[in-house]
Amino acid sequence: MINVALFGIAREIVGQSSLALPAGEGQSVGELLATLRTRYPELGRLRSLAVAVNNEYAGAEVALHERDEIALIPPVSGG
Amino acid sequence: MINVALFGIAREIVGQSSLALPAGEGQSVGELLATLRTRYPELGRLRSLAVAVNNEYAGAEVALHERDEIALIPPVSGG
Amino acid sequence: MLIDLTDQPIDVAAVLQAAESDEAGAVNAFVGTVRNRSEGRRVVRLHYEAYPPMAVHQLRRVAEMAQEKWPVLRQVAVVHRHGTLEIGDVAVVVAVSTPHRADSFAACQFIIDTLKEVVPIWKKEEYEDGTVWVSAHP
Amino acid sequence: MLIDLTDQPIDVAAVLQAAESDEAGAVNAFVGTVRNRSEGRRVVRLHYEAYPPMAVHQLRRVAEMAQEKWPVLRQVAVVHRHGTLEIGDVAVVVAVSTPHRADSFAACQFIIDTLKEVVPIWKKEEYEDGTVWVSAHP
Repeated sequence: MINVALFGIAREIVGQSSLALPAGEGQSVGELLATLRTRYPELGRLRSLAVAVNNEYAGAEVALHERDEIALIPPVSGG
Repeated sequence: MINVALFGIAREIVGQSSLALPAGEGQSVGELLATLRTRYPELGRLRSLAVAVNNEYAGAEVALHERDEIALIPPVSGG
Repeated sequence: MLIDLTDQPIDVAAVLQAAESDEAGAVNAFVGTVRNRSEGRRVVRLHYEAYPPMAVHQLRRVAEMAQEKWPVLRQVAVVHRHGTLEIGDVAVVVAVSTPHRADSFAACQFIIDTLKEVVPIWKKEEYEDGTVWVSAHP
Repeated sequence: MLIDLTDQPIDVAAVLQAAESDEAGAVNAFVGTVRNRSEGRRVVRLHYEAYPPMAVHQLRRVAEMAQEKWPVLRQVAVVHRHGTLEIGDVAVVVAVSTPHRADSFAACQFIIDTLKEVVPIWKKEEYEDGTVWVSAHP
């Protein structure tokens, strides 16, 4: 299983603050995003959607591991 | 008589903080500057030398009057 | 370097003081406060949500990027608040010091601009008749 | 608008607070402090001499020029100190508020740049072996 932390509007769309997914549904960042966009179409309407792995932004090709700290990052608006 | 207030390096060059001049020696800003540069050649070596009349910078053609508040402004360096 | 994410009111003077240096004559500071209007709508208050470990890590990275771009940078201090903020509250303070002033303006602006692009903090504006996650949609 | 020339220590936080506005989310502040070096020489302290009535008048004019160039400017605060200052002392604080941040940086930088060109204040640097009126000669 991989755990995905959810924040802001992504947390509200999914309706919970984290998701546990079978590892097969998100072996890479790109696959994880595809899975989530299919399951929660509203995520696809956001201005952007990124994935962070261990506190760094991760490209689509990055492989995900069970021990990684993974988070879905909707458009940020700090400052 | 016109009174000219002196500041900073101009005050040090002249050796006093104000000068009283017969009105004839400075009927205009340009004439005042010419008089002072002749009398205190070191003033001519400054990067710039301006005259303020009643708190505003004044051009060479501005006429000076006894009641004006007149000051010699060497290169400023505030901030 | 002072980097902090806090749910308590920010002491602006303390952040500026952290950025001062005897070697640097110029301190530039940016203070972001909660406005009472946003795109024509009256804002009642703001809610900032953060992903704390990543937010702190990315704040530090932004400060380090600024130090790489401006090796003259002497001190950098960045403090961001999260939680519920009222109108006029300080949400973020960035303060930097450099020997000469032009660099202090450029480095401070770089930090706040980059912070707004990469630091995982999300702002929800509350109006009298609803809420909106800022910049979430195109 | 807060404009002041003082021979007392400047309360930086008070100047920033004077620049805050509920209508303006962005405050930019520039703080000029006394550096321990200038063009390679060790500075012991600084002496600022001012022509007070004209300095205050010109500070106000610079602030008004900024308000003309940036009509979005909500608040402007400029305080300059004169007299003898030690290393680390604050010599000048400029703080402005605008609805959006880019304007706050540009307006604050305009004010400090213009202040340095027109406000009749003179800085004398004291070194261990003498003094120099800054920028007096070409």
